[in-house]
Amino acid sequence: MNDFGTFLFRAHAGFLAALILAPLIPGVINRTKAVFAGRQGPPLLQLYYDLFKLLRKGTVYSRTTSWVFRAAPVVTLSACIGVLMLIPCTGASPALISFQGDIILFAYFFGIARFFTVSAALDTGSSFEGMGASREVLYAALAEPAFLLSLSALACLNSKISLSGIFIASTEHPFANIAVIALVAVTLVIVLLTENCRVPADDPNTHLELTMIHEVMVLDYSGPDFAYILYASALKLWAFASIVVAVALPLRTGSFITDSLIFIFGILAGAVVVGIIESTMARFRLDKIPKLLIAAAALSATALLLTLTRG
Amino acid sequence: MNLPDSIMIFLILTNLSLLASSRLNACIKTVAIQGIIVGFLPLIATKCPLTIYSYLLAILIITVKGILFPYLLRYTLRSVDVRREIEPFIGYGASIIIGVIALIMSFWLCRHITFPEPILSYTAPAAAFFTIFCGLFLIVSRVKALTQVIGYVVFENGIYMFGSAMLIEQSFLVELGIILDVFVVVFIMGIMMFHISRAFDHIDTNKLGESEKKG
Amino acid sequence: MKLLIAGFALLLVCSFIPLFTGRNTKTAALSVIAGIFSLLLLSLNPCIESLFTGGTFEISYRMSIPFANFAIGMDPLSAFFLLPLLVLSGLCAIYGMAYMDGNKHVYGSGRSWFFFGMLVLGMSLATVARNGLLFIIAWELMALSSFFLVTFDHHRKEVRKAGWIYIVSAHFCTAFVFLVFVILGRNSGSLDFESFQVLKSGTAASTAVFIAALIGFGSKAGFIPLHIWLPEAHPVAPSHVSSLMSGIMIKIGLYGFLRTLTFLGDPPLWWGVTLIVIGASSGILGIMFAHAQHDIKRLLAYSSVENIGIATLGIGIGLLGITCNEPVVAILGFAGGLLHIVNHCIFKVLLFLCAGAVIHETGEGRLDRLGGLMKKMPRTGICFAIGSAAISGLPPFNGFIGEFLIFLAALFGITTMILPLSLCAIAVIITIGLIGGLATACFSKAFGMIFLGEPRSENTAVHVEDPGYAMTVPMILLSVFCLMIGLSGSSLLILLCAPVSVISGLSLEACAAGLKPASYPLTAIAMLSSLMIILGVFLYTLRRTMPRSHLETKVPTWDCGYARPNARMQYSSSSFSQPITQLFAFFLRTKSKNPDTAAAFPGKNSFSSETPDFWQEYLFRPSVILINQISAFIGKADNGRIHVYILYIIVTVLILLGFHFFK
Amino acid sequence: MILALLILVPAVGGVAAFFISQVFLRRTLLISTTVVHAALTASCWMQRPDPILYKWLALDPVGLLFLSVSSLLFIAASIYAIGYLRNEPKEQQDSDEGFFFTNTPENIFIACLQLFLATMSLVCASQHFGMLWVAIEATTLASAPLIYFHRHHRSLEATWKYVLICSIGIGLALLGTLMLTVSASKIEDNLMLPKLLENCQLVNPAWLDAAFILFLVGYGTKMGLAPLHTWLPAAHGESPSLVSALLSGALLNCSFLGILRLHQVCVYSGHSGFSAKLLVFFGLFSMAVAAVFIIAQKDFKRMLAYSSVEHMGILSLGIGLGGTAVFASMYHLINHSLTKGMLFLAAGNIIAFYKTRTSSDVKGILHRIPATGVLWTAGLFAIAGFPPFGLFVSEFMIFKNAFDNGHFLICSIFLGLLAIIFAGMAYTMLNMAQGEPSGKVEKESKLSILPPACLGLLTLVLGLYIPDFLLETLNQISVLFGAL
Repeated sequence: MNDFGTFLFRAHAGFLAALILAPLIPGVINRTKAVFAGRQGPPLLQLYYDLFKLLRKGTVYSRTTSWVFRAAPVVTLSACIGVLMLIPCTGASPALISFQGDIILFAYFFGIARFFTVSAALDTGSSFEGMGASREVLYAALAEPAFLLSLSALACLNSKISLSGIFIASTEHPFANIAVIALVAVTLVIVLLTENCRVPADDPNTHLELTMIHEVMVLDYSGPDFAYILYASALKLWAFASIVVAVALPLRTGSFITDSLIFIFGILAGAVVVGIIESTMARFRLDKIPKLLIAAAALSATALLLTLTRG
Repeated sequence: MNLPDSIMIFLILTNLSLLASSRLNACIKTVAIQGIIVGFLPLIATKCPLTIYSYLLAILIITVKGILFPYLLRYTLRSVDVRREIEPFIGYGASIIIGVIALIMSFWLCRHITFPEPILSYTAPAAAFFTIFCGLFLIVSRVKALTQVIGYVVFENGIYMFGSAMLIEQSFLVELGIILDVFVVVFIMGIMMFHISRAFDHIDTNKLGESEKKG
Repeated sequence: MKLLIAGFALLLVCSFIPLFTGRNTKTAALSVIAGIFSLLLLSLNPCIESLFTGGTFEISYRMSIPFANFAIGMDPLSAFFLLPLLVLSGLCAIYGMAYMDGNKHVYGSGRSWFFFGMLVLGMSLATVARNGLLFIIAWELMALSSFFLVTFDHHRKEVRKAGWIYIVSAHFCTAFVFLVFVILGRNSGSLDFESFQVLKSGTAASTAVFIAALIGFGSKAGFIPLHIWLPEAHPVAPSHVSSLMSGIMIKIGLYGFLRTLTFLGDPPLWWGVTLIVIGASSGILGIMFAHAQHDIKRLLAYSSVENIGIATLGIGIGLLGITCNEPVVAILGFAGGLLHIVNHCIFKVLLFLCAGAVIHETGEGRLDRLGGLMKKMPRTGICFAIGSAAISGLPPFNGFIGEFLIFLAALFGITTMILPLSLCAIAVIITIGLIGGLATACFSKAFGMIFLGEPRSENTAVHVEDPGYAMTVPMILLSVFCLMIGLSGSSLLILLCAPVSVISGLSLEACAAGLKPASYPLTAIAMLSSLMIILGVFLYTLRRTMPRSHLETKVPTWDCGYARPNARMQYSSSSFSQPITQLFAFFLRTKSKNPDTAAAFPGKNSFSSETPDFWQEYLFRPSVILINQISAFIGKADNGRIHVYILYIIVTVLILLGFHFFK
Repeated sequence: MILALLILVPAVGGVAAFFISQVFLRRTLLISTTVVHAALTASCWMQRPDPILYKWLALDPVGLLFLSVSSLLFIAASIYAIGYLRNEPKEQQDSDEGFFFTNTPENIFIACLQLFLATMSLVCASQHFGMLWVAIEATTLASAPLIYFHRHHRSLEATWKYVLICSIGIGLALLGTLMLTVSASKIEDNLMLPKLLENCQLVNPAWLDAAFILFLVGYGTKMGLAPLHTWLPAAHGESPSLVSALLSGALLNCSFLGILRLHQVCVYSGHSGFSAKLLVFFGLFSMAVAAVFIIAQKDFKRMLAYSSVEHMGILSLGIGLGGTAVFASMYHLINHSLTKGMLFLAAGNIIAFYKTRTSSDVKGILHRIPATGVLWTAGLFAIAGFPPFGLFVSEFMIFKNAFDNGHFLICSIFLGLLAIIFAGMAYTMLNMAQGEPSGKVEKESKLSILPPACLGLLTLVLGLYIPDFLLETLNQISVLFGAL
């Protein structure tokens, strides 16, 4: 009973930490980019300010839109929160909810969010948003197999098919198979960048709608709705980052606090890496991105084969 | 050389003359002669003593094949008023060469067939096969409807010769039926030739097909 | 069981009534509906009993036709197909009653109701038939009546063409079904199912049965490349008929295949692999082609191909599980496949009915002419949204649950570390992952193009409203089913246990044990999904309580600085799918008519694109043309010349006699 | 006695009809002859009639079956004929070439119809090969004027082809009969079927095979086995539809009977291997040829004629395969006659309304003449062997038999050809039945609908239920052909 209580406490603590700390990541990324660009850049907590400001604003709706447009932010945010319940948020404890095959649900919760975001984009009737939606669905469709494959490779490596199981098992034998882990990590990073609309797949900072993907889809949002969307993307980034960190940094001391700190540090470090990538790389041409994703899938397929043939 | 053999050779000669002949009138005459000789065949080709039926049958065949058919054909020829030439697809010379080859084949064939029963003579089945072949050849290689009827009559003669050559005794009723059928066939064909000549202004069956294709 | 026969008789009688009702189509429809529901009521008892207890019942009467017996039976597998079939066809019929009501068809729709009843009769008889000949009779009854339903509007040329393609491919598949039963009955001398001995695996006979079943049942089910009739027939049929055909009839093909599997012994490895290859190609290509279509019903038809592919993947991994002696993988695979079949029935019927409502109201099925209907037809729109989410396999709807079970089987398969099984499992995971993504793309497009944005052409937007209750209630009910199954958690497994045991040949207890690992995940999914819904409600309320949430400004859509945007500038169906058609251009071969803008003063121009079926374009049409050419060539032998004809006779005699002589 | 009546009633009726000048009386005579004939046939089912004429004429199960099918078809055709003759204009215009043509006088037509029935009954009852030959040749003669009903150059040509080709074919069969005599020269009265069957071990096999070849080619010409079928499309195309129905449904069967009788001798003498192989080969070849020509066919009546070639092929295939396929083949024969009769009669209605035989000119039958449209569509599925029509049962059984005996090649060719033929026929016939409604709904006379509808209904029933007496007869027949 005591164990169970500890579990409950730790899981909730991790979950809450994720909810609270997630908006920090974009701040870190932007700060990194600013440093690379030699600017001072926005404060680390900029997203918190933005959210706070947006929540208190009124909203502007297009006359074309219907309930789908209004429902999308709510659905997206709740799906992202749902996903957070599935991951061991601070790495040091199991997730709130964990079951065999929850990796699938992880991917599909983002699916429902995407379905609504895309529909909302089409709901505005704007051709730019339609364009973004059309690209988004293609990249997501290609990212999904890559993501599932990389998680399958991990599942195969650890003989566990739940996220928590994989994470805990991977800490038991850290770096048991470095080649596999490296391949999976690379795949996951590519998927993370694509799914979260970062360079080289997308450029969140561009001001030309024609070249944007995710940002263009939410052009018409304002006020609390936009706050929900921004928060949801921060949560999504956290979710993916925590998986990457769990794979790439399976270091555990056994102490909950230390482990949590290591984990959060890892995530922030990941944000820095993303910032570095964004500063040093240009955005890919649109038709190159599918190739990148297919390459990523191939990497994790290799990882899987390596694991399987290992015996 | 015995009687059956000489009759058979005569029949073979009539066939060859049919192949070579270019005049319809001559053809009809030849067929009439062939019919009369064929009519006599059952009288010499028999295992058992002749009965009144045998004579009756012979008379009947001679009447039909020797008198009725030629009359009918010539009547048709006159009334449809066509050109008296035969108009072959295959020329007369070539026809005779093919005929000779067929004749050789028939004889060769009959040498190599085992007959289960005594037969009239070894020439007889060969002559019968040859006659059948000639009849069919006339039908296929000549343009006019009238020649086709002639060919059919020759073909029937050939079959009849085969029966005689094998010394087959049919019951009278069946023979009667066969003669009747053959007669009606030729009769109907004759009637139809009238219609054809009315409908087409020619009795060239080769051209019939073209009208069908158009339609 | 006698009651079941009475039910069939009732349906038969009720189907004949419409032939005599004349112009009164309402009576016609009502009598068929009454027939379907009475059959449903009468079959309820045996169905439920055998589903829960795994019991089997049989009854058989002799028929004077050789090899035929009127043998019908009920076992969990039959029940599993029969129940959804009847419920859904009842709903389709109710919908159809209103759908056909306004249809002033020259022939009156009485005849179509007759065929509707016969179609339902054929399908349900096929699921309970226990004799090969009876099965084929039911099978052809199904094919014929659906043919007449498809060609209901046969004054249109494309309908006739579709009808021809459909009936020819139906005939083709029957030939192979023929073969299946003939091989199975070869040793026993009877075509009763119970007399079939289980064929040993690896023998030529079992291989032949497997291949024949794959082709015969597969072409009805719509395995690529035998699917060509689907995208032709579904768009031209009345919507309640397309939903019946696409939603239910093609599943009878899978039923036949599963039933055949029960007569075959242990599956060799290549069976499972073949099924997975077929499932993967049908799934991926099906959804790609669906995405490239611009006609809603063609799109839905291709998506049926895709979903059949997913179900086949489940069955394939199940077979592999049996081969590799991994009962958990096998049972989960079969369970996933079966569940997906039923799920697809529900949401495909739902989507077709919604599409029908749209066509009924606007008279338009081309995506590029529709748009903005959400405000005019909110009920239909919501139902279509639910159907779309469900068919894309998104939680909390039922589509996800079925795919999840297959995923679970595949994940277990990977962790077994048995190489062939793991490799196939990887293939399954990639495939379903890709399919899931593409399906989301495809259906967000369909949903978006029809219901969202502004109307793309003027005449589709006026006087449009939600159809009457007879049409909306079935749609709403089906949407509720979608959500209910998605949230029902592990209780589903109780229903799946018995049918799976029939297919896999394992005992009921073994199946229950094999399904155990899925029990907690399903509960958790249901919990999380409900939680998500509650969370959504909470977030919505939260958003309402924000200080200035009441301040809403209505403006035009943000136009990026362009001054005069109009409805025709919206992203269209073809532009939405362009990235995907371009990426997979090798298969899709989308043909586009590009505007000629090279001239100095380009005139009025237009762009259009279409994606014809790859196999029809490059396989079936050329072979039909080839056969025609051959026959035209040989046909010259019949030139109308009597001399030649007689020559044929002579040559035949000579050849035969010569052959005889020299023998 | 009944046997004599079966032949004499139509014969006398035929002769009488020739001299009766009153239209009503003549037509009544036609109907009553066929009805009496059918009644007599029915009585034969109750009790087999005694043989007559030195036992040359007798009804065995095979003959009875063929006789009943013919009789049934004749009733339908004669009822249809009344409506047909009533509506057929005395003079009509050719649709393609524009000239006018008349019809054969009605008394000749009706007389020949009845004589045709008489000769056909004679064929069915013949137990003597010579008699059989005479009777089969007589059917050709009796039916020739029927084909030349329309005094039109194309029908004249078709008749010419029919008479000449069939006569040559049947001439070959006469040669075959003579060869049979040679082969059975050790047997007394060697053309009598029962005698031959009794003493079949005395038959010389080489000559028997030769005789069989000539029978097959000879009677096969008339039966319509490819490549000897050439007269068939023209004759079926040009003759009035009810005559086509009789030719296809009754005449072809009767010629088949000639081949069957000799095959039976082969089976009894234990030398059936050769004849069976030939039958199978010609069966498949006919189906293949029919398939090719059905696809390319533009004239729907000629297409139906080719479909008859196909089905004759199936019949001979079934007989050639032996065993249960004999049962199937005989069952196929019944159903094919019924179905083809129905289709030809429906085709007659179509021609009466559309005045053309070109299938592409016919559209929307279902709309313009609904009842015929339904018959036409049902006929398509019936002839293609869809269940629950009778042809399905027989085709299934033939297939199963071939498969069970390991003839996989035959099976696959059989199925493949059936599929191709169906595709071809469906394309033509569905495009006729369906389509843009041209013109208003027109009224069809009951006399033109009832006969084909009854035939169709009958084959539908036969697809679901085989009456006991029929089952028994079919079983007897299969025993005659060596099935256990």
